[in-house]
Amino acid sequence: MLPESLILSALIFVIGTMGVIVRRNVIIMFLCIELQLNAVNLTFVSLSRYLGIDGQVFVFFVMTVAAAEAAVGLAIIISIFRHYGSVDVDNFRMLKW
Amino acid sequence: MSNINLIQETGIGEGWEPLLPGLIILLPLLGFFINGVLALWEAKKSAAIIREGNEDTTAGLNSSKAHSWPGWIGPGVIGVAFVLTLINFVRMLEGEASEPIIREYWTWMATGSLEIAAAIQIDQLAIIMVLIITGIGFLIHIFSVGYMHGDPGYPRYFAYLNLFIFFMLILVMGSNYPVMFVGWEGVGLCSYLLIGYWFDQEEKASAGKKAFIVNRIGDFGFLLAVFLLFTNLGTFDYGSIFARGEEVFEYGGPLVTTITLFFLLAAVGKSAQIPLYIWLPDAMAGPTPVSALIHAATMVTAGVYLVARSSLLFAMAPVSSAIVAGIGVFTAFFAATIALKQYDIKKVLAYSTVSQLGYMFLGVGVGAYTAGFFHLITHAFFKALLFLGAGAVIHSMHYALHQTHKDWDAQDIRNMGGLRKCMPITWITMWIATLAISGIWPFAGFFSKDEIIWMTGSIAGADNAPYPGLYTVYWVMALVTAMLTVIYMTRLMIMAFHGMNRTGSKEFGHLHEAPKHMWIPLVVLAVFSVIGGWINVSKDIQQSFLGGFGNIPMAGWLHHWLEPVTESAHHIQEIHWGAISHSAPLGGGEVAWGALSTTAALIVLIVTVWMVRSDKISVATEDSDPRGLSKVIYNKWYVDEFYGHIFIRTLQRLSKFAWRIVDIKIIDRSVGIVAGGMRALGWLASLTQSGQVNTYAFIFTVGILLIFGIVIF
Amino acid sequence: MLNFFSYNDWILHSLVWIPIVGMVHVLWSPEERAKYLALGWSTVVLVLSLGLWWAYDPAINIGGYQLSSSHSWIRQWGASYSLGIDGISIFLVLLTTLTTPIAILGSFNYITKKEKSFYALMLLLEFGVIGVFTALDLFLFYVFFEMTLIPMYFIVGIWGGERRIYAAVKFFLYTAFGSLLMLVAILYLYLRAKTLTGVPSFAFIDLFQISLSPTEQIWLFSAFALAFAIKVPIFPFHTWLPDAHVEAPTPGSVVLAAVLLKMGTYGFVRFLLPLFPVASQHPTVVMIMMTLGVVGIIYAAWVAAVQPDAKKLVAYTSVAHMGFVVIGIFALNINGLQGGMLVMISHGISTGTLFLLLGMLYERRHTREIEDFGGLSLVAPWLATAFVITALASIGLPGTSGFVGEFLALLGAFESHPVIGGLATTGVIFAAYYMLPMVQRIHFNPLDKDKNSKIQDLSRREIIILAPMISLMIWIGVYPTPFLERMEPSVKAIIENVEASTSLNDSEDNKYEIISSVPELIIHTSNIDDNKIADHLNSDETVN
Amino acid sequence: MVEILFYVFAAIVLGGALGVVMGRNPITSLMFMVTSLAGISGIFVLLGAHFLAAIQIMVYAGAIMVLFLFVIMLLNLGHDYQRAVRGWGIVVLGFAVTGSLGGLLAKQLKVGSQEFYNNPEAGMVIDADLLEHGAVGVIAHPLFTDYVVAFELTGILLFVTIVGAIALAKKRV
Repeated sequence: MLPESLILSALIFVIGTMGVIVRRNVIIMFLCIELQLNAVNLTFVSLSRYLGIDGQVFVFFVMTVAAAEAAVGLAIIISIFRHYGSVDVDNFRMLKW
Repeated sequence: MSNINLIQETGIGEGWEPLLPGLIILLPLLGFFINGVLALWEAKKSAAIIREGNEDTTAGLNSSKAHSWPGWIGPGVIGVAFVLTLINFVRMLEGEASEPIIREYWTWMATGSLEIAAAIQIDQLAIIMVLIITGIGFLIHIFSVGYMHGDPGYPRYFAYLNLFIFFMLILVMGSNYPVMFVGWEGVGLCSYLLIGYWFDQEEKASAGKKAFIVNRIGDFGFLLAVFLLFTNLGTFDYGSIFARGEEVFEYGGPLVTTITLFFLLAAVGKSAQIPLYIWLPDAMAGPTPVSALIHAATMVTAGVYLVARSSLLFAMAPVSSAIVAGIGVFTAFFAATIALKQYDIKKVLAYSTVSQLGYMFLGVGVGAYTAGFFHLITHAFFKALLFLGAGAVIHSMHYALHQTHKDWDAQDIRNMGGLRKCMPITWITMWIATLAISGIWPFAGFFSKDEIIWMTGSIAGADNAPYPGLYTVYWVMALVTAMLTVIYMTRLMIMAFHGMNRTGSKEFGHLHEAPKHMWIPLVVLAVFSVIGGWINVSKDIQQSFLGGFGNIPMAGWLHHWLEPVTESAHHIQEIHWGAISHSAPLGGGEVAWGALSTTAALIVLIVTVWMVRSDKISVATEDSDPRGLSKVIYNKWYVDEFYGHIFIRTLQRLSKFAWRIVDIKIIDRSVGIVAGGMRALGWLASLTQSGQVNTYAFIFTVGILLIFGIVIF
Repeated sequence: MLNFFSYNDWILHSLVWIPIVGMVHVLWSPEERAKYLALGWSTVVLVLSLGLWWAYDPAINIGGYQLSSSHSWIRQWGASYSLGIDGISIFLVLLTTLTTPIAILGSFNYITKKEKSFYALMLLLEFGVIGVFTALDLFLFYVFFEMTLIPMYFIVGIWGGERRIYAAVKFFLYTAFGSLLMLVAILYLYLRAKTLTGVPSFAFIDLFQISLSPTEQIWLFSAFALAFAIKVPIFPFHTWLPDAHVEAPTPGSVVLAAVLLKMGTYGFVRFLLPLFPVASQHPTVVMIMMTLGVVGIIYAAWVAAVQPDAKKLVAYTSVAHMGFVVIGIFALNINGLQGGMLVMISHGISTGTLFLLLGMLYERRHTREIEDFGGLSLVAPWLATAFVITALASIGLPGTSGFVGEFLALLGAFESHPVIGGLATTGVIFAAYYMLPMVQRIHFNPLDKDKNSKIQDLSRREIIILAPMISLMIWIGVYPTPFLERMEPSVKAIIENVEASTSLNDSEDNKYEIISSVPELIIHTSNIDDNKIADHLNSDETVN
Repeated sequence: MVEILFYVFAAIVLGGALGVVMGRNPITSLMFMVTSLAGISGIFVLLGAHFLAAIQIMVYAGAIMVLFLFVIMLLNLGHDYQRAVRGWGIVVLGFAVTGSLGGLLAKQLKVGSQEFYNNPEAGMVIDADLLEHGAVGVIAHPLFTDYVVAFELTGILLFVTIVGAIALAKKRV
């Protein structure tokens, strides 16, 4: 079951990456990032069966960080939306210069 | 630490004990400091008045202490210095010493490989120069008390004048070339300050600047000559250079020739010879006593002093010597022609000075160092007298024109005429000087100028003289120039002092004789202009009727006196040139030619008097412009314009080119191009920064892929 | 007396760090007291530094460093905090400690905004410059060398003229570019030394011991030389200087001219000659440096002569003066090097004073164009007198500081390369050609502009600023021996070292060989003191 | 049995993930995301991480996703049917890059996991622990001993996040 779950995690990660690259809606991009995090979580968990419980602890931390990230990220999105009236990433190009 | 011992009077002189030689130098410096402080104080007060908008800056200042003290301090310190010098001179005469006295005060510069002492040297050459500087300087200071009275910058004037004396003394008393250079540049500085004394008039300030810059060209030569001496001899001291010069340098070799040519450049700059004479006529912008002191009697003769001081080197370089003589005689002739057509009384005298300096150069150039130096002495007397006389005339003219508010040029001789009636003392003393400069027996100029011309002629006839034909030409030119001298001086005297007065009837009443301060120096100088020449009457002349059949007491004294300084040079010359001839190129002895030249000069004088008097002279404002050759000569052969076009304009164009093209367009722009290239690269890199998160994520992924690939494969 | 306070032990550290203390104090104090505090602290530094004059004894430890101390800083890299002075750096330290309070006092009226930051930066600058001149560790030197850029950048960029940003950026980038190349060379040198000795060290004394192949020397020399040439600046790297000077506020110009430029020439003397003796002697290298020096002298004089802006004119004269320093140094003889050192000192004093004077004129008239002045001698005679004296010192009139240095530098150059020396001597003509017309057009000529006739003469504060500078000019001109004799042993040691290297590096065999004092060296690297340095030098000599 | 369950969950996860990427409306994507998370939680159970599986459902699917939902509703993005992707060029490039990345990852993970796969004792320790301490205890023990500092830091992080989120989302522009 280990190789299968690892390959599954790789696939999820790749799909998440693809989403980040191609989507324009910032919320969906965010979801894709969560997807990538989950792929990593899956890897941790599946390897933890062989390497010890530490992997699961890390997953715990990853989730916490993901929660924090989601909270802050969404707050930023809200404030951006207030400013531009849109969540399309094409609007956020202020950092170009 | 080396010890500073400012007035160190230890050490035993050879045969005589000098009395406070350092004080001679220090006194003028002291005067400079006191007058300088007074001048600053004074200037501050007048500046405050100007700031308040008051035009008349002299108001209320004349009576202040600052205005009466400099008149005492300035001449006072020089007078004391002169007395000290006299005491030393007498001691030296009694001591019969031949070795120079050297006093080292402190180490000026010392590195691992050289040591230059701040030291003075008193020898026969120096003491005579010091006597002239302090003596004539003292007289001119006294004259200035009257001449400059009422000028707002009175204390400043005396400060500069004292500073000049200080530097001039350093120049002649220094015991090595660098110390001499201190004086050399220092006098240039004072000349700059004094020419531009009335600095708020642009042409006067510019004249000072011109003098300084032209002098700096000479200084460049001085430095190079000194560097060459040091690299070959390892020392700057006169003593060691002249002691070892003969072994180190080869007679007529390229090295010594180069050194002497660089020294010549220095001398040419300082003594206003071709091609660097152009600053001297402009220097007449300064107050007239300054012209008398700096631009006639002392500073401009520094070049002659330099050649005389370095006589050994020049004697070893016949080519350089010939060039010195050539420059001298050609300048003498050239300047004399210009003097013929000038109307400004000071300009005439200025060109006359250039011309007479040319004679001195001729003298030292033909190896007659004593004769050249002798002419320096006599010239100091009569030219100082001429300038001071001119100063008295200008003073008087200025006063008269000022009284009636006539804006005529106070210095133009066409505006004068008939002044002898109002200024008899000036008139007589100036005639004495004129006769002296014209070389008429028994005035001072006769003996000195005649000796130079005679020596030139006899060198041409020497056994192994290097260029006999050339020296013959020099001799002829010198004779012709002597006649030109008579013409322009007589013309000046007749136009200024004789005939009808042209100043105007109202003004004529205001013309007056100079005050006591001013005419006493004139009289003293007049006396010396008569007897000054008797110190070096040559043996032949002394025995003849021209020397009163042996009755002139001091025959050949100067020659004998200067022997310690010049004998090695004479010795070298004798070895290589052989005995000099006792007859001129056209035959005839010294006495015959002396008598002939005096007679000729007298004849020319009388003819000139007759011609000038028969001329109708119109005042400057009504005079027609000169035409033809007169115009060329009046405009000084257009040399200034020529220089202006060739050198100054070229230099300015080069400078502008260097700035506008090289600096801004080439260097700065290429720096700009490098910077621009960097900016372009940055712009290219910034293209990847689209600002789109997706793109960044994509590039990020590519990066991961690359790293991953590298790790795996 | 000095020893009683164990002055020698603490003085250099105090000189470096007191400005920092002062800076903190200034920053913590109210705005209106900033200038007085800055003046006070820099004066404290000046007064303390005067003791160096006696503390430095040229007769002992010839060719080595004195008052030196060393503390390990970054042990892993071998970087140490070592300070010390010798006959070369002592005068530059003194020049810095003198110039800073004078510049601060000179900026009282000029600086009107953000005073606190300004004076803090001035003290920071003093810290950096003193550090540069006292550092005995290449790493420390580099840190200080770069650090001086920061305060100067802000001083020009905040308190400068209209194009201040352009000038500040140009100044910064130009000099930073050069010093980055130097950093590469320093690292190479360090690694080379590390492989040879096995001990990491940046100390001068260790780096001087390693012998490099001629090719290495040429490359490293080029990198160092470029960095210093930009700093000096040598033609054709000089174009940042006029811009920086023109835009900088008066005190900035003063410090820039008086001490910052000296860091470049100091680098030449301190590093190029001892580290790369073979390259320094290489005929082509010498020829290039001398030619650039001469071109700088003549070219800068020409360019200066046609400047309409007085400050720019003086800036270009700096380039010309620095040309004298360069030809003096690369004459590679004692006269030249001593002359170069003295030109550095005298240029610091005279050009610094000229900038002060121009600043005073600017405060009065708010213009720098020469055309706008004229006849100032009438209304401001004291100012004019000071100006004329300073200008004359700047063009090297005998009896002033400029002459002695130029004379010796030219003499040295003439001794080794007569043609170059001769060409450089024309600089004395051109010096008059650029300086006198400016003096005339500002201070002489008719007083024909109304604004000029209201100009005030020197205030008491300005007299206090100018008096010591002018006295120094005259002193050095008349009696330079105390200066010359203090620098002589160090200069001599450098020249002898350069000359000795010819024999050392000629044979190919010992190209990469470390000379035999290495074992000793390893022991002492972490703790340098005078005697041991002397030992090094002695053993060095015996090997040679 | 376990294998079959794994493949069922894997299919749910992959389908959900594809739905997230391909959904045109944020709500759709979100719902697919929840599905996907639930699948992952099932796989966690199969892998013996019972506690994490529970957390995954409660915190991830339950809290974080609801937060997303709130935001979408707050901003009223539910009707936002934009063109989904920014251009076919980037899609193709994205496929190329992510495809090769995925291939490499999969290959590497498979190769790397071989030695564990062949390990007969695989999972024994964890299972034993699980029996001994229970699902919570097995993770709680390291969390409060070895990783206690990190755990506390997480708390601080969350606190800071709260402050930050409030500050950011506050209406002040």
